Amino acid sequence: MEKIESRKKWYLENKRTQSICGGYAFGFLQLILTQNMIKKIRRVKAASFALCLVFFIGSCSDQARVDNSFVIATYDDVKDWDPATAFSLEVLPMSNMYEPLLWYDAGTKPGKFLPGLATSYSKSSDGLTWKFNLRNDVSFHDGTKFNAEAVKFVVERNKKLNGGASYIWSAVDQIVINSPYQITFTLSSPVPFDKIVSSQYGAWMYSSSISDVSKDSLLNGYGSGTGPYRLKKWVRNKYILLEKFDKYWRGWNKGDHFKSVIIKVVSESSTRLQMIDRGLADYAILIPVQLLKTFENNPDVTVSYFHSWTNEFYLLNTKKHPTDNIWFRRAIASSLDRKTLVKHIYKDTADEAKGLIPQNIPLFQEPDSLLKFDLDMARHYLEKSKINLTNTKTDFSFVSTYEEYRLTAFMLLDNLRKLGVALDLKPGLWSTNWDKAKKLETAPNIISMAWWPTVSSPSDWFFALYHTQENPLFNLSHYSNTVVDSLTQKAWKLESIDPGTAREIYKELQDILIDDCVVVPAVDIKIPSVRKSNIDGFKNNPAYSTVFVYDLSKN
Amino acid sequence: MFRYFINRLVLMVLIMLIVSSVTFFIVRWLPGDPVSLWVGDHPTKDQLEVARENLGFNKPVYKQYLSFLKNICTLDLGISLRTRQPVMLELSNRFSSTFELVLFSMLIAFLIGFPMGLISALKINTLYDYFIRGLGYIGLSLPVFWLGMILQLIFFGVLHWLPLQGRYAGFSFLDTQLTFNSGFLLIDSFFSGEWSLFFDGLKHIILPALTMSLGVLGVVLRTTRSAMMDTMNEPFFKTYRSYGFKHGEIIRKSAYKNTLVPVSTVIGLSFGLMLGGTFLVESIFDWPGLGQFSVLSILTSDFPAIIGVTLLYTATYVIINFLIDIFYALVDPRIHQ
Amino acid sequence: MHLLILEFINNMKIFLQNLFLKKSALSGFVFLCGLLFLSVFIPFISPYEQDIYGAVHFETAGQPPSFSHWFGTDTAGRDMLTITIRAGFYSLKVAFGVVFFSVLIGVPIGMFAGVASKRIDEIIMRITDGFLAFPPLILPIAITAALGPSLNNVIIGISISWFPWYVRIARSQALIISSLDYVSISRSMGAGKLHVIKTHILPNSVSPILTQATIDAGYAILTAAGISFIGLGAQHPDVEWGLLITQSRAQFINHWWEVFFPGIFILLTVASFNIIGDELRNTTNEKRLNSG
Amino acid sequence: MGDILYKIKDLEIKSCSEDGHLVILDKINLNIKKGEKLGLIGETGSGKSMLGSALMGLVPRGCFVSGGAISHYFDSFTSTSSLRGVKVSMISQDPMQSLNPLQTIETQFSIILMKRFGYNKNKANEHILKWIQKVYLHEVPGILDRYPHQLSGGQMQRVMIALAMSVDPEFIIADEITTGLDANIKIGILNLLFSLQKDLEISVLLISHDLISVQKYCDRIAVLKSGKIIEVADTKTIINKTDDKYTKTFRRLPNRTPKQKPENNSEPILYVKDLYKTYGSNKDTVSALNGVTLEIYKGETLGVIGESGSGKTTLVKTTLNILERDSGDMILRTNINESNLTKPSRKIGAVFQDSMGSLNPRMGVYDILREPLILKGVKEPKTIKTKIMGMLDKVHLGLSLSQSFPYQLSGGQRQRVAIARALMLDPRILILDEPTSALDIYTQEKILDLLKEIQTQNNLSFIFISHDLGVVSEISDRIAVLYKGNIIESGKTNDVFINPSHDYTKKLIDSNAWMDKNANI
Repeated sequence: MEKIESRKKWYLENKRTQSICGGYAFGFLQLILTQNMIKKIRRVKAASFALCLVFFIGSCSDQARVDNSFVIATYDDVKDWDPATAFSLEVLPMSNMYEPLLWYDAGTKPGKFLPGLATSYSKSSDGLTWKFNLRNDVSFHDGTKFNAEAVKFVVERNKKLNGGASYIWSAVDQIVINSPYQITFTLSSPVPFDKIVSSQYGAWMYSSSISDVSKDSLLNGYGSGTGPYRLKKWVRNKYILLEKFDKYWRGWNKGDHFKSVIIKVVSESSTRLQMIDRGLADYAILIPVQLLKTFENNPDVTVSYFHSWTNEFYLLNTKKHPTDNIWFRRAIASSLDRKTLVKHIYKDTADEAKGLIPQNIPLFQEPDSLLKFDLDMARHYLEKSKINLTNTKTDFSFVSTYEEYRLTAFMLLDNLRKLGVALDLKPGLWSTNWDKAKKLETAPNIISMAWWPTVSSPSDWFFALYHTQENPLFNLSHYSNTVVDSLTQKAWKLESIDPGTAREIYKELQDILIDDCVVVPAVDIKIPSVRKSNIDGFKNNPAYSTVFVYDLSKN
Repeated sequence: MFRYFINRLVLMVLIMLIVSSVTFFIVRWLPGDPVSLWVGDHPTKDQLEVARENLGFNKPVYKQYLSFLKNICTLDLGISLRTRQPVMLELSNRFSSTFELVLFSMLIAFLIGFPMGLISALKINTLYDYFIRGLGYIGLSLPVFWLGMILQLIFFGVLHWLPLQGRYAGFSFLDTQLTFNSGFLLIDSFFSGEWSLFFDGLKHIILPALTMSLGVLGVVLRTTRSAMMDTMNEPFFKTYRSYGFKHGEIIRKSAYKNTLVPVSTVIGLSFGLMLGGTFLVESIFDWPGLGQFSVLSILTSDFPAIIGVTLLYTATYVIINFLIDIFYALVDPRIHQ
Repeated sequence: MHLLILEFINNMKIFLQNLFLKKSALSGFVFLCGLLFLSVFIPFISPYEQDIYGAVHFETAGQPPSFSHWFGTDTAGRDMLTITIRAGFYSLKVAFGVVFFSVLIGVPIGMFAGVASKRIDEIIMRITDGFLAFPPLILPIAITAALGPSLNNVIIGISISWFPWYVRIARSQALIISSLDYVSISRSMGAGKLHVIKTHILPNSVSPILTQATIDAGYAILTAAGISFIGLGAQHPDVEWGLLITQSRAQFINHWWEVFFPGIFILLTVASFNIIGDELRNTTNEKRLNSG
Repeated sequence: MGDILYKIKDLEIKSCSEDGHLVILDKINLNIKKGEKLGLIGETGSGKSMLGSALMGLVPRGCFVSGGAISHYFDSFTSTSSLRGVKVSMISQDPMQSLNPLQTIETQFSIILMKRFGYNKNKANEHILKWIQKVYLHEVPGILDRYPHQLSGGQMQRVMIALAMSVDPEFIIADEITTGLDANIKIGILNLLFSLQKDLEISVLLISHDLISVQKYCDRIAVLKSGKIIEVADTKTIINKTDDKYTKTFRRLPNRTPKQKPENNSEPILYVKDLYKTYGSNKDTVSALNGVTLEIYKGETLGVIGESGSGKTTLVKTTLNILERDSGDMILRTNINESNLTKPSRKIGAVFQDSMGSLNPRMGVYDILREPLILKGVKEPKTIKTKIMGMLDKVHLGLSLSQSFPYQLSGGQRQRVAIARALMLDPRILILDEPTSALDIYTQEKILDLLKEIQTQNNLSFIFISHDLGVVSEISDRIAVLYKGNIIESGKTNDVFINPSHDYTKKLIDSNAWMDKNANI
């Protein structure tokens, strides 16, 4: 970093003198011109031409990038720096600043747990007591040592704050420190604790120095974890600068690591794409599918699609006319043509949904009775529903900023129109749609949803989306079925003890929900990763929607 | 003169009051519950309750209105629900970017519009005059957002000369130390010698400024033309002509003052039009200004932000008109009484 | 009341006579009539009439202008020519709707303010100033968002934020005319305020209001397109020029035709309204001159 | 008489508008001699101002010289445009509009002098001061740094004269310099112009429509009628021996003696007792009427003479009760009762000047006449039709006119419709505010005859208000002179005319020279 500093200082000094005399010259020229400007229009034309010339020459010398830094262009800024409660885009910087006790590698089938800050772990037969052996050679960015004490502090603080994803620790009953580097958790119920500990939200280990940091500094830039990079500078809505943490316990000798990570906020997707094209960024996030087409044949930009645990589906409101009628719901379910979706709308950047949960999530098993696209069948269902179609109004609320949702809505509207069903589209931003869907009187009949797990287990879908809730948060189809509730609890508890039966139960759950036709599955999203071709070391791990810069290197 | 100044001021405050109350109540009808915006993506129920509590949305409306008025006097516009920053902070750093864009567009609009209006007034009913009036018509009926997209299409899509959107290229802003920080990117970078940032900023501002100024060009053209024609038909023109003065001389020596009055109305009018235009142009060009901020706030029914930005817009609008009235009074002695 | 209708017909007669004199105004008028006629009958003429009601053909999506699709197709495969022309119908509906409501609300208030006592006049004027202090686009957008996005709400939104202009015009007309001799004489013969408005002020202010209305019709289309562009105006399957342009924003760099044609139609329609409005303003001035 | 300054040889000027070319000046032949005082008189619209502008080479936009030529004999100058402001200067009609309202007198004066003589700032100021003294404006405090709107009409015209003289031209064109000015100021301006003219031996072209003031100052007069010069002769011949009918009318020698009404001392039908009316908000109020008292007797015409700004419009509106008066009462005596009017009464009708404002342009004649009946509440169409037709007859208008619109009628016809409308409600009193001033002399006479006829038929009483002494004296039995909001004199017509007591009335009569004793008529 020092080299960059000195070069900049020199560059600055002479630049200021350069600009001042430039300013004078320009002013002087302006003065002569205005005097006889009125008489001679010709001279003005000459001056303005000269100005344009200077302007174009000046713009060709683009700003060369400071080397050996990995630049990520993202679409929005971080909202909350407290690792306990951060629950959205913060994953990107935090996954490079903090580390969990265990990593979950979902890239291979079935997923397995890799040691993180815990070298090994064991669980009791009844799945209630878990013992972790921790590494003894790790220290936080602020210098404090990492030990069992720190882990206990993190879990207890998360439980107390009860913000963001900290509800995942709710099953923890008691924490016992056996020795400085060994810790035992006793749970109130046999939940798969290894999955919780390796979650991408709320499971980062951070230094206890967070307690003496004031509340608002948490709001404007704080970070002290054990990860490879530490927070150097954050300018709100502009960029985050992470630099190498020299005393990182894994060391820096495995190949040509990046010295710093820059996460830049560029809200417009086409500009993010342009930055990669012109070498100003190495990695871009959330690029709409349509724009990717322009980079198909560009050698120095690689676009690859990773399987992810995000799926998109449409919840049907089971309490509001006309979707309270099961046959009407089945008619809608069989009017969604998933093949056209994948082929024309998502243009092969997504797989056809096989069930209610993503097909490549562990413990997934395909349900047997998913409704196929068949308009005649749909017409048959409509007759059975015995609903007078002329004056019924079905409203469909979807997120207006996604092109894929809009085109799907168009397709659904066209198919239903052929059946005589009038669909009333209500595009809006997610927060407005979601708020309306929660209250029954303002809820739409159909609402677009995308979901990804906090903890890498299918139960996340069933708990959040289909579990009975009096005033629903995400159960936007206002569905309640005691059988589904009990089966979900059962499967969740069996996951770590008896994964086989858990898989069976999850399949049975999907079949029940399909029979009740509460949801119309659409696609499982493949996340496009757009990056410079000369960087390798990318590994596809759907459990973490981020990029681990430590593993990357420039070839 | 002083009394005129005072009751104009009182009028201004009165209008600001009316505007703020009207916005306050319209905003209450906006769909969507503001609290959900505040809490973020996956909150739990009690988090929602806590947020509603400290944001004060559970109090009856008139109480909220009273506290709202009290806050306005202390310029505390509350916290934006979407970005969780104080609205005042959000507005201040966005105001400079919008103001810079509007001033730049004003410059272009007047550099092109004023001379053309002048020439078309001097050479009445020639081909040139018809061409300019035609341009005026097109200018008046241009949909600003469509024009922006067409310019993007030409200059970014086909010619690749200018960037598509944004206020400065991704990277260049990172390592520059701006010695001169007035919020105006172009001026700061110019005086602190950041040539690449300056040219980059210039390249980024060209398209949005061109869109905005073409939108207003029609108005500038027509008003300058009619202003010049009116001044030339003033009776005192005939007197000066009878003393051997030519058109140009009369305007330069005496009639320039008369043209200033209608021209200042054009400035006020086009400023207002441009403020309206920022809504659309800023969302097309992703310009981090007030227009984009207000559109987003309205879509997400972010109450404090909407009220704040509306007040700021109206304040600027009213102050501009106020300054123009004062300018009238200074130029035209007849208005004194 | 018959006087008012008579006056309106008479005004239309003069309006048409003058139009045929001036070439430019005639072209504007012909364009608007053509657009209205075509947009009403396009469902029966065009082979792709189902596109208007929401039909989508993804296999033919995003094709440039060709023989089968003169204006090409949009991202959902709909024929741009058919939906752009049909969108004309909705835009004209907005134009006339806004003008109708603004005049309906604004003119009576303005007339009343012009004739009423100084104090009432002052109050009305201050409230209109309050309304007009809003920068151009904020009020319509806020009202439309509050009422919920739909084309009819756009009409209501724009009318509410624009009727103060008509209050001003009507008031100034009322003040000018009530200062004229024939109103003094009629008042000296015992005419009340209502009679004066009905027989003298309204018939004489038809042309200035008509002129402003024609020009405002053009601006209403522009504002409505802007509001739809933000997403608060017309919703699919309705077709409106602003909506068509917004829907093409994701791909407009590669699909120029999706953006170009709706925009051109907005430009031509608004320009026709402006041209006709200007001719009207010139003729009314002349008429007032030669008869004054 | 010295050599010739200008020789105008069959000059022709046309104006081009949409509907073809309009001839403004047709075959003008006129020579202007050096040091001569030439008068040019003609009705408004006869093209006399156009001739003035043509001499300056300043034909207004939209008109062009289609024939003939103007040749001038100033020594070394070639084109007429180079003469302007050096050898020739002009004083135009409306003094308040002649200078830029946004600049002070001094700046504009010095701009012109600097261009003319190339003076620097203070040399020009010196020159200005000299000329301001010459036009007796030096006692006006701070005259130089005032704006045009801060001076009165008379003062501004003096400034324009000073300006015109200061460039020491050889020829001055004075185009209608006194119209719109008050009578007593008018004489002052002309005396000043011609006294300066005598000292500097400049030749002057005085353009006016008022023969009386022209014949006092000019030695030769040219008469212009709709674009043609019908007569050029020295003043004596024009005044006495000419036989051309058109020129005669200028002198308005009414041979009608005022009719003497038998004295009737019964109660006045309308008694207006000290009427007060002020305008303006609290601080700066303008008192339009302060204590006006008038009596109007049955079947009699009261003539009220008032110049612009004397408060006559306010008087009309307050008597009609469409304008609220501050104080004073208005007693109307009809045969049955006696009431103090506060609301407009149908007993008082009104006819205004008809500058196109007294008839609603959007209403046909039938509707105009129908309106009073509707207000009265007459319902069924038959009686309305007969009443209207009868009234059209009464005012000698063809029944076919009932369908036409005001702009299709001539000035006289429009005024007849206005009179008919006033009579629809059978009023007892008619208030006539300048009914004939906008008409040409022929129609004026016809309308006055109609009014007299109606007066005798319906035994109406008139209040005839005008600034034109000739017309007022002809029709009214008694006269009241209104000056700055109060009646300074009233009495029988002859008494007031023969020995006016107030000196303002003397000046008024003198400037109209109707019965000027020293004129050798």
